[in-house]
Amino acid sequence: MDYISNTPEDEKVMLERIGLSRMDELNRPIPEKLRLKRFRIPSGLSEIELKNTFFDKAKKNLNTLICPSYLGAGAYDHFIPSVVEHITGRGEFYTAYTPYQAEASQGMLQAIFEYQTMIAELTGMDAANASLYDGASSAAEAALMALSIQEGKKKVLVSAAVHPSYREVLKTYLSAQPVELVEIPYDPVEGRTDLKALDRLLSEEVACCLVQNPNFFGSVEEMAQISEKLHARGILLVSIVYPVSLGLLAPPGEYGADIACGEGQSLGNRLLYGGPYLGFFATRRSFLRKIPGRLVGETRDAEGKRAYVLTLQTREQHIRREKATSNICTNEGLCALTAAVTLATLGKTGIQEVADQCLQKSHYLAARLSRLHGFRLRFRSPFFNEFVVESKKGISLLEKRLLQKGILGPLPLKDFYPELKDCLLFCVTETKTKQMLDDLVRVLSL
Amino acid sequence: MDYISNTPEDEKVMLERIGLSRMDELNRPIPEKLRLKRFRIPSGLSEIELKNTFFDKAKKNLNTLICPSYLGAGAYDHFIPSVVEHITGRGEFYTAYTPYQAEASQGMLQAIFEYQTMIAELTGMDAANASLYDGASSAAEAALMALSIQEGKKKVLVSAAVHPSYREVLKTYLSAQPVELVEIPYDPVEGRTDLKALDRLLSEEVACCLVQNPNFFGSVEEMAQISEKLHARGILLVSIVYPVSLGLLAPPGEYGADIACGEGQSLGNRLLYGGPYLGFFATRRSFLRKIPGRLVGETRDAEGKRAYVLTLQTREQHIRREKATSNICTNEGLCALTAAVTLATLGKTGIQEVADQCLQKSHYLAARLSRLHGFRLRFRSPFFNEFVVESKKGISLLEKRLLQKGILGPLPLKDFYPELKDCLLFCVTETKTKQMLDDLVRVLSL
Amino acid sequence: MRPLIFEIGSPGRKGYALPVLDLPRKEPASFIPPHLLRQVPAALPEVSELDVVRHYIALSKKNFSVDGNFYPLGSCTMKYNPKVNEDIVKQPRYLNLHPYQKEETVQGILEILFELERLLCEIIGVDDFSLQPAAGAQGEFTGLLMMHAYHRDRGRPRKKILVPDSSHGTNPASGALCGYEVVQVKSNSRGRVDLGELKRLASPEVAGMMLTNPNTLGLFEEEVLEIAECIHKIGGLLYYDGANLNPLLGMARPGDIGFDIVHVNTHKTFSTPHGGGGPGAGPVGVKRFLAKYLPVPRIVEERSGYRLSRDFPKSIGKLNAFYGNVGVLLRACIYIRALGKEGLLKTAHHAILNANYLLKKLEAYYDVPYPEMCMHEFVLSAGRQKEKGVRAMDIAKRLIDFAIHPPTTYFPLIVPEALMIEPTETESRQTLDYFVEVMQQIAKEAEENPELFHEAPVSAPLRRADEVLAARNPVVKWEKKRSNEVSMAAHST
Amino acid sequence: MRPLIFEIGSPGRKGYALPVLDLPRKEPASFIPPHLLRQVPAALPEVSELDVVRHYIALSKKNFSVDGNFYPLGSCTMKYNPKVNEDIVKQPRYLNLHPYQKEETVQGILEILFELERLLCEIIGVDDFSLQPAAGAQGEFTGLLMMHAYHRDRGRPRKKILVPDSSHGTNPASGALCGYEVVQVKSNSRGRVDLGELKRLASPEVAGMMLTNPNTLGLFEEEVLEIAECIHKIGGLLYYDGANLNPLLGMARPGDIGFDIVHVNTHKTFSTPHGGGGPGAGPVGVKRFLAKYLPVPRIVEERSGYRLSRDFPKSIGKLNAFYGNVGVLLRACIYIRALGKEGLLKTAHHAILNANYLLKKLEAYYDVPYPEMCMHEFVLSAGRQKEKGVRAMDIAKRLIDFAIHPPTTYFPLIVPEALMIEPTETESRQTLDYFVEVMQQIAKEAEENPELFHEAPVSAPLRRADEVLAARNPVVKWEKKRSNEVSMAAHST
Ligand SMILES: Cc1ncc(COP(=O)(O)O)c(C=O)c1O
Ligand SMILES: Cc1ncc(COP(=O)(O)O)c(C=O)c1O
Repeated sequence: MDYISNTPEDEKVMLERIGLSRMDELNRPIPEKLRLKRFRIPSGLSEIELKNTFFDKAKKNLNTLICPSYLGAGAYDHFIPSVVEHITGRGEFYTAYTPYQAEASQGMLQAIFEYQTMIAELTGMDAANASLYDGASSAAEAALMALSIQEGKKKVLVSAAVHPSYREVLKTYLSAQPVELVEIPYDPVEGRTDLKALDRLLSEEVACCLVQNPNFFGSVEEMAQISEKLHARGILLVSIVYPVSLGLLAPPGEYGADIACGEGQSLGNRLLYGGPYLGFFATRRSFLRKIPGRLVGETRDAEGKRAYVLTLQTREQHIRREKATSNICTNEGLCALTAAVTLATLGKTGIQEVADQCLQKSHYLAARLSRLHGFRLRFRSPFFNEFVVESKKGISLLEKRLLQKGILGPLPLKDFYPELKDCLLFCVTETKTKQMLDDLVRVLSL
Repeated sequence: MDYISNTPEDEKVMLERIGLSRMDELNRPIPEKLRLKRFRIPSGLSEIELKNTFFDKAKKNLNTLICPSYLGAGAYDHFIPSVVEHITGRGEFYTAYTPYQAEASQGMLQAIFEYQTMIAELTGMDAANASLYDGASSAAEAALMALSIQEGKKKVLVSAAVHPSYREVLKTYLSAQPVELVEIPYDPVEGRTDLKALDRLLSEEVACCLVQNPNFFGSVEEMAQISEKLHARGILLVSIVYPVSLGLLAPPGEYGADIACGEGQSLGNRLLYGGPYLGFFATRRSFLRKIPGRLVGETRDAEGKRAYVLTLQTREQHIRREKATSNICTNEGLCALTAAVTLATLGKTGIQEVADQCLQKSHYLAARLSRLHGFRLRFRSPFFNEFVVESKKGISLLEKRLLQKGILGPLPLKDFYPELKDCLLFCVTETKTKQMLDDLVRVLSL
Repeated sequence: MRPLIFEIGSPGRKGYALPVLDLPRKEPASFIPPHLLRQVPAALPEVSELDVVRHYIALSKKNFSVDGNFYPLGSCTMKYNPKVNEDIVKQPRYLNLHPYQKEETVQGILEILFELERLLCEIIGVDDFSLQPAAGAQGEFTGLLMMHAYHRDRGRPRKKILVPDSSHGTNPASGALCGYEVVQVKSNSRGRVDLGELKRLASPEVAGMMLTNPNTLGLFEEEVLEIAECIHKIGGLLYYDGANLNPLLGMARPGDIGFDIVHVNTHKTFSTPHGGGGPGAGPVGVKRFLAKYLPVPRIVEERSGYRLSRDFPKSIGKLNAFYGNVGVLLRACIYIRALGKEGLLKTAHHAILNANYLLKKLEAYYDVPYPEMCMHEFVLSAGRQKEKGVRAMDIAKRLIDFAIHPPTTYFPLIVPEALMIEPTETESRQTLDYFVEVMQQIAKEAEENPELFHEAPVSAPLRRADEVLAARNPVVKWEKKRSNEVSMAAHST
Repeated sequence: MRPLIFEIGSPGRKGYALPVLDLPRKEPASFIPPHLLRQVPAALPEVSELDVVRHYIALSKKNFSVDGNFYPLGSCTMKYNPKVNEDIVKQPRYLNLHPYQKEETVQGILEILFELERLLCEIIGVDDFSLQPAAGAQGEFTGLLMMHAYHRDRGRPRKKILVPDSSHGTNPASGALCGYEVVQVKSNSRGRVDLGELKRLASPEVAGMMLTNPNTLGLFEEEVLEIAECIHKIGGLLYYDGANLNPLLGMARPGDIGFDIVHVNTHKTFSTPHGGGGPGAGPVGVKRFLAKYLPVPRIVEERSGYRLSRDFPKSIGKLNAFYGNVGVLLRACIYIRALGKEGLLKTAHHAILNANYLLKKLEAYYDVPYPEMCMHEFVLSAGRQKEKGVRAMDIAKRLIDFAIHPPTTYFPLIVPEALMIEPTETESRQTLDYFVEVMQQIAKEAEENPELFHEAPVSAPLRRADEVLAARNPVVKWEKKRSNEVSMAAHST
């Protein structure tokens, strides 16, 4: 199967026009010795065969629709209103390029402008960009932006309670920079950033500090306190947030974060085994010209009508090249659109109701588990919809039993924090029913 | 869950405007004694609950995607190009009403005009309508139209090899008319309309004769011969055809049918447990003003540009009321669009290739089965992609065995033709592979 | 102008691929005698998948729809079609069910259909339902055939069927299809069935009467019990045309107010999308004494599960090759379950609220032939505007310039220059206010600048289409010779 | 003008419903101290589902796309995105996989990703691939980090990276992100890397060079082996920017012609939809000697099945929180399997054929800075038109009036008034001919009526948007106070 529109007759006419006589002469610009001799790719498939092939492979996967899942840790199975994919599935959106030509792209431009506004509202920040790759790289870009703002400062602090993979990506992003990355330990009782340790690490050399809230363990950090401490030393606060939690938790803008970023998957994007997801990024107005990635701005057209364009493009690689604020080009436009449609559909009350149900249901489960013999809540901080449970019953045994019952998760923490080898990270979203939670408790209590 | 847009504030303002103070006063036009007192409907469900509920019910079904199916008999699992539902899934099409207002409905009007043209081309007829409910009712409408053309003639002939359900529907449609419906037996050796019996039944009182080709048994009828016999006696030939077969078989227009009609499901419409399907209907130009249902015609707009409108509406119930050519109003527009997109995508060569693969694969299976001990082809006529097999092995035993192996069909004929109680109707489409057919043979040979 | 699909593409171009045939191919003539084979291939399009996509996307953009526009088309109940319904139906285990699968393999869908029958019985106030009819008109036909069978069984076949003069065209057309002589009952000055006239016409020749309530003027027939009594007294049956059921949901039930046979239009009341002209579904419900006449097969619940039964010897037979428009019925069931008791009632309330709000706001600008509280819709007359030479159709066309789908025009027939407006419950006050603004502006234009209307629509991609020309020498099929029309605009939308 | 979503709706309106909470609800403050809770709810829209549908459908209609328009945006390979790919991805067993599911529950997707790596290795001519980078630019960054690690491991860290002056902006930007000093290599008069200049710049400080071939002028760098030799001689590595891979499919392999590290843009070459600005995917492939540096985790095949392994101590680490844009990669895999060997080669052929056909037909009307046979794209200059005051941007905007998406403008930087045109293989000769007609007409207009262009587009819903105004005092977020702009057009599209 191929998607070529020209017919053999077309080929003939066109070859003639360009002075060739056979299709295989089209390799003419490639010197003989560079041409490929043998190409070991299987033959093409028709639609029927493709569907059969990839349906068969799909059958080898279990999934969170069939199996109740208690996995979170940066990827969440929230309610996705049906309307969302009816909109993102429109060819006018998903088969367009980045809206370089404003007059031919007002639809996407306006949608992204609305998305920027929603993210700014949700985070309480002044301005948001049009998206970055994912939560992890948005945190890394935040650090890079902070370093650029804090010219001369060469240290970056990151809480050990930030998602381990985010810390890894941050490390990768900074690996070629003359920068020192320092981890603030977490308090082993609270499961939160150790504020005393933080105090000790503060210095004039520190450009910024990255804290996640709720953090990887689900605990809600004392962000206002952290913010105050950092600002007292001229350090920028990068707050990595879970957008759904902002239906309930104080937003970064409220406690003075300088950059709010994170993973927007939870806003209507499918789990899809980890991607494509959505890095969101919001900051203060004064940092606008330092922002990485695309920005949509409002303007007027020749007749004075409101219009939208990509703006402040001089920050970007296609104009500024090696001096750009980031190398990003293709970003995650469709995921941003998805988030916007989801946020519009849930709206002002929906985001609160979703957050509230997450809170209620996760605390119900936590309460039941903590009363179960052999299980205890590992940390004592307040949490949103994730929490760590320690069990002496043998994690791999529990894992096996859960899978047998068709339950996915919770997540064992041993690969992320060796000291938490007896711990499981539970996540509960609004998609769970009391029945499911009770079933889970029953399976664990066997 | 509901889909109301007004808020409580809106309710207040609006009630005030119309001089009421409470929502429950909106029943004012209904006299007290007529008002409902108790309404025993379960409470509403949210999207999540709806999906869970109806996913659970879906799990209680087996289907032709998971299980290879050899069921046909008027409903066929053909290849549906992916592109089809991307188009029919566009809200602009499926949430529109019948295109009464031409200037606001050019999209659907043009699509239906194209559909009419494709059906006319495929059947070789002069003109097709915009759709009828399904194959069975299109056959019934054909008989009614023929009766109206042949004013005064009061007999309708129908071959016993026409789909039994179509004959039942025909009977229902004619049941309130002063018309006699007479069946022409089928030849028990050939599995085709008994032409000698037909000869005996021909008379000046007969308005029309309905013959299906390929008939219910899959056999290809001698349509040209039948046509000649009928026309010699001034009888109209209604040819009920399987559109996919017309990629290969002589079309009704070629052998002089007066009306070609049938079921268009096979053109891209899903099986969906029997509906919605697509009655198509084509005829001679001279009968245009007798046609049942909607017709789209070409015209010009005020500036002379080509435009499309519903035309010859004086045939229809909303103008002519009891004198209309049919009572049909809502028809099967979206199914017609589906057929049009499918036919456009398959195109001139595709419809031939699909038909050819049906032919090749079904004959491969027939050949293998006929060599199997305990099985024989019941009829000796040529067939397209369905054929009847007789087995002495016990039909219900075979059925059970097939279902155990996850195979759907073939169709036992005992409920349709008691005399064929040892027979099975097999259908093979292009979706089957040699492997599947070999597997089927193996299961049957156990 | 978008070219026709036949005018794009090029010989030999393909938009599909099938698996390579995995068997030795033989000539078709070796299976089927050549004289039965096609000689000339059908002249179908030769286009690529990309051509197909661009063509139909371009066409879709030339179509008003509920998803795109306010669509107050009276009598059609063009409410919002929830997307979740579409998603649920699109599961493989619904899409790919063959109608002849063994019952044990389709218990899920049978359960849903059975449940839908029960829900409809409760909503309508009848005892049994058949889901088989494919649309309202087929429901009417089914209902009348049952009426016919009922009278025949009682040994008293009858000749006439009564319908109000405000009735929808399908009513008389269905009556005629059943062999009845159709007799129109005049409406009284309040737009209701004239009871006196009805009594005069109600003879023992009358099989029954078809009625919709609220009627097509959007007015509730308060004397429906008296009408029923009158019909029942002569041994007739009362038929409910369910096109206007929306404002009765949870408010009143046809079965409780005198009707014996009822059809519902799922594509109106129960939000199944109208599809640009179908498919719909027209389930028919009856009181117990008529249940034996319902079409076969019927779904029966047994200990072992659901079963399709044909064991109803009095049945009028089949209307559809299989069991009706299952895909549509499934959506209706989801919708009812979504709304539930409270949602259904709220639906009726807001349908009535929206209509009356519009009526109040428009009454100063247009003639209101029946000025009283309406139900879910109402009819205006452009009588005043007509004096300036602006007709109902002109107003309809002008609305297109404002991205509003026109109301139903010239129906019901008893109102001159009728504009029949049904906002539905899913529209918001803001949308209604916008409509009012536009209608006011149009009324003003009709006063001040009536010539404008002969041009309308002026901003649609198309100007007024000539229907008379179309009917004079009908062109209902594209012929190659006219392809010289194709221009370089082939690629414009 | 379509109002913003914040400007429609009304307080209290809802477009969703959640299940009723089936637990006793407690006050949030009983779980979380009040000072950690939000005080003021986020001012999100308050709209119905119908509002959402109408709003975004209206927006979608204001967007050019491959599905709707010819889209010859150079360097972006805007080919048709097959619908079957979308359908396959939309299966629940792909959509709903959590990245932390145990490996035994995701063997299907791991198998596909593994297969894709193998297919890409064969297409590119390298030994190993990582699918983790989310787009081309992240692929570049990944590749350069590996280069960096390679030099560090050899104890010879280096300072500079070379890029041609025709290179894409991401190349220097990625170089800078890796801490390299970016040095531009001038092109020669034939638009190729100037080998003399390259030799002059190739010092032991140079870590390597980034190159795309065909280059951004659409010209094949015939001296690529000499370039590679020059870079390798100084111990450097040659990086392939895969944005222009399309015309090499089955024709030549970067890995065979001197490149050590390669990224591909699935959203260009392998037809994954660009999404109106992503998501894409930028898998990176390397020669065996660099494989140890690839990002973790990597998919390994074992007897028991596929597994994600982090057991690569030399790895540069992670670029993405999980494993990359799996949904995108899945589409790429389907596409490659659909085309197969023959389809890939045919794709390259027709990409080249279409570009050269256009070039030939346009060369009389526009300046061709490098007049020779091109690969999949070519660059025109509007130099001639500029003399009349018509600039490349004006021509771009004028094309919008003809429903054609403009080519890439002002890139590559070395061509003044550049118009970079890439038709792709999925477009037909008819479409190309239409484009030629339009471009000819535009050339004529530029001669005869250059003023016209300052108005263009004249038929788009929007006239020329003022980018300078936007940047002067940036408004990147809606503020309530400006809502007085909303008019009754709120309901127009
Ligand atoms: C009052 C009334 N009755 C009957 C019908 C016919 O219903 P259907 O179109 O479903 O056949 C309609 C449809 O418009 C109607 O409005
Ligand atoms: C030549 C070239 N290199 C690199 C890129 C960057 O790729 P991406 O947008 O996937 O990050 C592009 C994208 O336009 C390009 O054209």
